[in-house]
Amino acid sequence: MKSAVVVFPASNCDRDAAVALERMTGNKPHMVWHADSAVPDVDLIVLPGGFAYGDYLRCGAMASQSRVMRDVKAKAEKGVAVLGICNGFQVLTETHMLPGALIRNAGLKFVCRPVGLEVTETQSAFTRKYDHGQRVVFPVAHGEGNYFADEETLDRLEGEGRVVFRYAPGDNPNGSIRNIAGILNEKRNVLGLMPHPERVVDPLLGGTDGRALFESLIEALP
Amino acid sequence: MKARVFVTLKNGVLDPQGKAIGHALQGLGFDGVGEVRQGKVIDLELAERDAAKARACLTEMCEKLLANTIIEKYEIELKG
Amino acid sequence: MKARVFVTLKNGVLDPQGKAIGHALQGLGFDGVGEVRQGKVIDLELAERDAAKARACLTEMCEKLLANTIIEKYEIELKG
Amino acid sequence: MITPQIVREHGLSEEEYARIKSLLGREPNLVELGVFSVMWSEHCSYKSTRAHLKKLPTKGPRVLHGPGENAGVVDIGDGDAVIFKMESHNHPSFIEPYQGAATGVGGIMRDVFTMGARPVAMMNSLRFGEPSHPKTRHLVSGVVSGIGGYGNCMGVPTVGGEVNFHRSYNGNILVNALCVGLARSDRIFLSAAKGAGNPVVYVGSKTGRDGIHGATMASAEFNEDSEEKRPTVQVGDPFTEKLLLEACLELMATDAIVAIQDMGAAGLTSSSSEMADKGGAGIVIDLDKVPQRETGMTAYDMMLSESQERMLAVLKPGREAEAERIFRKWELDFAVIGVTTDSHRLIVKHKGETVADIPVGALSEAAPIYERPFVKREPARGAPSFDASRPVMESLLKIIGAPDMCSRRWVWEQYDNTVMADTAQRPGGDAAVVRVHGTGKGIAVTTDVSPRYCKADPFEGAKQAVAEAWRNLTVVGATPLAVTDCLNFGNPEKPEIMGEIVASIEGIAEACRALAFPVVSGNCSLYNETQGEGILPTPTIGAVGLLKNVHRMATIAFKREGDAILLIGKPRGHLGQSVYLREVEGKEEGACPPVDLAAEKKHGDFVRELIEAGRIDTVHDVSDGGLLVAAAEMALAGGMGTALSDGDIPSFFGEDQACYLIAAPRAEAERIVAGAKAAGITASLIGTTGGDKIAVKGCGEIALERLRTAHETWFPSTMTGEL
Ligand SMILES: Nc1ncnc2c1ncn2[C@@H]1O[C@H](COP(=O)(O)OP(=O)(O)O)[C@@H](O)[C@H]1O
Ligand SMILES: [Mg+2]
Repeated sequence: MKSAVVVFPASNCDRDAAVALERMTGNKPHMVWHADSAVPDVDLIVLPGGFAYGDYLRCGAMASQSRVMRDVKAKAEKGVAVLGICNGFQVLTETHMLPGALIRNAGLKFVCRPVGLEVTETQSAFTRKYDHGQRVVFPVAHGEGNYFADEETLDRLEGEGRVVFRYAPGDNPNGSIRNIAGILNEKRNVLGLMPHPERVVDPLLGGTDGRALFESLIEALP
Repeated sequence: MKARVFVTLKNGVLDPQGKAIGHALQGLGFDGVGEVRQGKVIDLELAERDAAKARACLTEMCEKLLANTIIEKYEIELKG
Repeated sequence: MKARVFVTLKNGVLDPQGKAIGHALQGLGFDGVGEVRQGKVIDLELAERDAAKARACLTEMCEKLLANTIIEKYEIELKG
Repeated sequence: MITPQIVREHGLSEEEYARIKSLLGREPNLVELGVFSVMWSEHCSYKSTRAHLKKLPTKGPRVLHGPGENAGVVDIGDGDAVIFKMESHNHPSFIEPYQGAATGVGGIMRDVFTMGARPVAMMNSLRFGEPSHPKTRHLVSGVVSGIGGYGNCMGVPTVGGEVNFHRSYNGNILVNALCVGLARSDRIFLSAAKGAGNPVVYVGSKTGRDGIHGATMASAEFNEDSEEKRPTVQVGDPFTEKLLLEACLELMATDAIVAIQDMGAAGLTSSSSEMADKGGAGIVIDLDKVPQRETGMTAYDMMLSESQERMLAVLKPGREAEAERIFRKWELDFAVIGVTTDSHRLIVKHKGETVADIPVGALSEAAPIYERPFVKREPARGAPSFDASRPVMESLLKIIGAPDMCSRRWVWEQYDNTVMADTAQRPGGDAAVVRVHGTGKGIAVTTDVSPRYCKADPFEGAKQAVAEAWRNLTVVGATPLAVTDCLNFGNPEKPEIMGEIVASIEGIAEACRALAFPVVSGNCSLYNETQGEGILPTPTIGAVGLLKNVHRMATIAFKREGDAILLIGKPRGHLGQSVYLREVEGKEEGACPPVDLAAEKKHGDFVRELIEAGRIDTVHDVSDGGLLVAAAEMALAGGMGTALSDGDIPSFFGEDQACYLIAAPRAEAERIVAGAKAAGITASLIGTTGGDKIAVKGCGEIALERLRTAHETWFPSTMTGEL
């Protein structure tokens, strides 16, 4: 599987994502600068966590206007898989590649801790190696991860099996509506999620629950 | 020309910050405070001198960047 | 009564957000954008019906909570 | 005209002013006076402490650069080096907690990455006033979110620290931030601007009128718009700093740099004059070239501005374009603002005129040094009385939920502590551990000091702080490497305070020497006083250790049911100045626990070898709160109870030094006891792990969940509703 990681000014999980990708796939991903006009031909594009443009104005807002995002969008339309983690998820909603918005955490504070998640959809290239309903633990680290969308959109997301990760009951760290932690686009090739799977592929760091996500991609995107 | 843009949350969108401010005000003993909502105000200096053109340009800025129209609405105020 | 409070950075205080927004607008091809400053707008509903009293109360709220008067200044607008 | 009034406003004494005149051979102008005032300030010149700081041991086989550079550098083998320093941002944080703490974090990071290191871990040591003081919650909330706001955006994990409350900090909080970075030992960047004719470049943010020293009155006459009294608070821009970090590291990968230094306190003034001084060179700066945020800035404003996120570099001639390309790519300001010379003078030009012309030595070695008079107070003595009939388990519950002892989860969950994907040990243990990226090595970090001990006995208390830091590194399995200190005290012009400073430095020196634990960087923050009331003496110790194999790391959490619990060391039940005495008896009395440095070393080395050999993985040192509290912390961390043998109040709550608790399978534990005996170390089996409660023979029991509720409740419930 060939992959690329987009680097925005003040992305800060770009290296983490690259290390996890290399560890899981055996290949170094391409690092793509936000001002580049195109992403190389790859099977997976990762928009990493961080504070692109300082998270000023709104998280992901300025990054969504980056030059490279036009190509990311075009490639996604052609079916290339896109994974937005944390800040990357915020960029995807700001680009309207995913519906809804991520607003300030209900507790108003940045929150960094491991959270329990449920894998609520396994019919996807990102989660096929998980069991339906499986409980996993990924860390979150964000100040604005409170997922919001109108009722109609939410019903659609749920009806179409596009809510892939939910916070386990009682473990919602940010007030996300319907406990939503990660969603797919209509074509199911774009996933955005707030928790960090790339921080749980190495047992030294407190867990390996994120591995199956990368294993799913490797299997789905040969 | 100077312009001021207000970006506020649409009705129905949860505003945790506004809610917290309301709470805190009550906690400080300010009674009779109803709903509180927080938004952004962006002050800009523009080279443009024509009001209509400036307004059109600001609208485009709002749509493209300054507001996320899924959750936010905006108002534009020109200040001569 | 409805009130709107503007909280903005004092002159001379660095506004990283405003700076970044200005930069981004230029990047999007909006020429002629000069200084950009970002502030907060807080909309409140008050039970108070007397304008003078409301203003006094809002001033106190600003001093105590809404504005960080070390770096921010505020303006109060009553909306009948 | 410089009037005595203006001199006073610049914090300079009459004698100091006379000295300036004689060094210059004339009267200074206002710009020059400003330059002298900041360079001769306590903060920059260490004029009260310099003579005493010489007593600290600063050398060791692994030390590559000790104090004097922007941060200390220690060799960790394989061509890797760890670079670290701790710094205070106390006063700004009291004025504006969010920005004060945020810019404190930004400042210490620049000190570390200016040397070529990528920051990999942050810590913060915080002291606040009484929880009930009207300002405390606001300060806690602002400081913590400021630290998180800056550090999180930088993408550097904040992995630990300390938080304490005491009324002596009501008017003077302490915010000490520690940054640890990693570099290649052959790619360390220094600040000596050697050679003449090299371009001096300014990079980062534009210069504004931020933080211009209290001398606002004097500068006002130069201001074009002096109507609005300008705030002197600096606002941090972590986004720009992140770009600055990446751009600097990119430039450092070339060989274009001769010298580089961040603009910290006293900004352009200190960076330019210090670089010239260290390089034995001179420097000419043209202020018209300095990127400016505001119009109408004066030379005085620019030289004294403390705008953040700026660096000054001296390049090899001809490398400007290459450097500029890198900084432009990162969308940062870049300007060649001057050149090095062989004149040994700092020459500043503005609008075609020379506005300052000062021999650089006048700002450094000719700066005043004071042998301030000091008296060493008699240490507090005696073993205070206590009520022996108090129920032990109730006291445990009270202590575990006390403001100084309860869980700091509320704090550390606001910090991204796992970004960079190398955090092997998160906050909550004795020391944090981050892996050296791409290797199997680990770096352990801790900050420690018990100001109540230092108040009782500055010398012994300072020794204790070093010993505790050394222990906290040891118990995770790290070999302690070196120390950075942050000496927070009151007014050094008072002989008693100066006595505390001197005794503390001597205590640190003695402990560091005995433990082969050199001091490689540090910082002094004096005048922490309000209305004549000083803070508790607070010599914070930050320290770093090395794990050769990060997979052989110990944590405090109980891991297996049925493990035997071992106590290493021989407690005497020292209750003086203990948490028990304060929380349960309501007294702050007695002698602080004495530190036997030989025992520390012996016991610690013994424990570390067991960890390194893979024989044990569960260790905690006995510190605040004593043995029973330590055991309870291990139980809470592991979610597993324990049954302990009997004892009395002093043995459960005494804060004796050089003691450790270990949990290990019984057979291993017995071997360890035997090994300890052979080594002349006291080791005793005092209990077993398992179950869901803490049971103490003869004292009753308490459910772990009850203890957990007490431990986790105080912080969040105290802080709710604080914006
Ligand atoms: N300001 C802080 N930021 C992050 N972590 C903190 C802070 N204060 C305390 N902690 C963490 O809480 C734990 C307990 O701290 P402390 O009681 O000072 O430990 P010790 O007694 O071992 O020095 C440690 O892991 C420490 O790193
Ligand atoms: Mg400890």
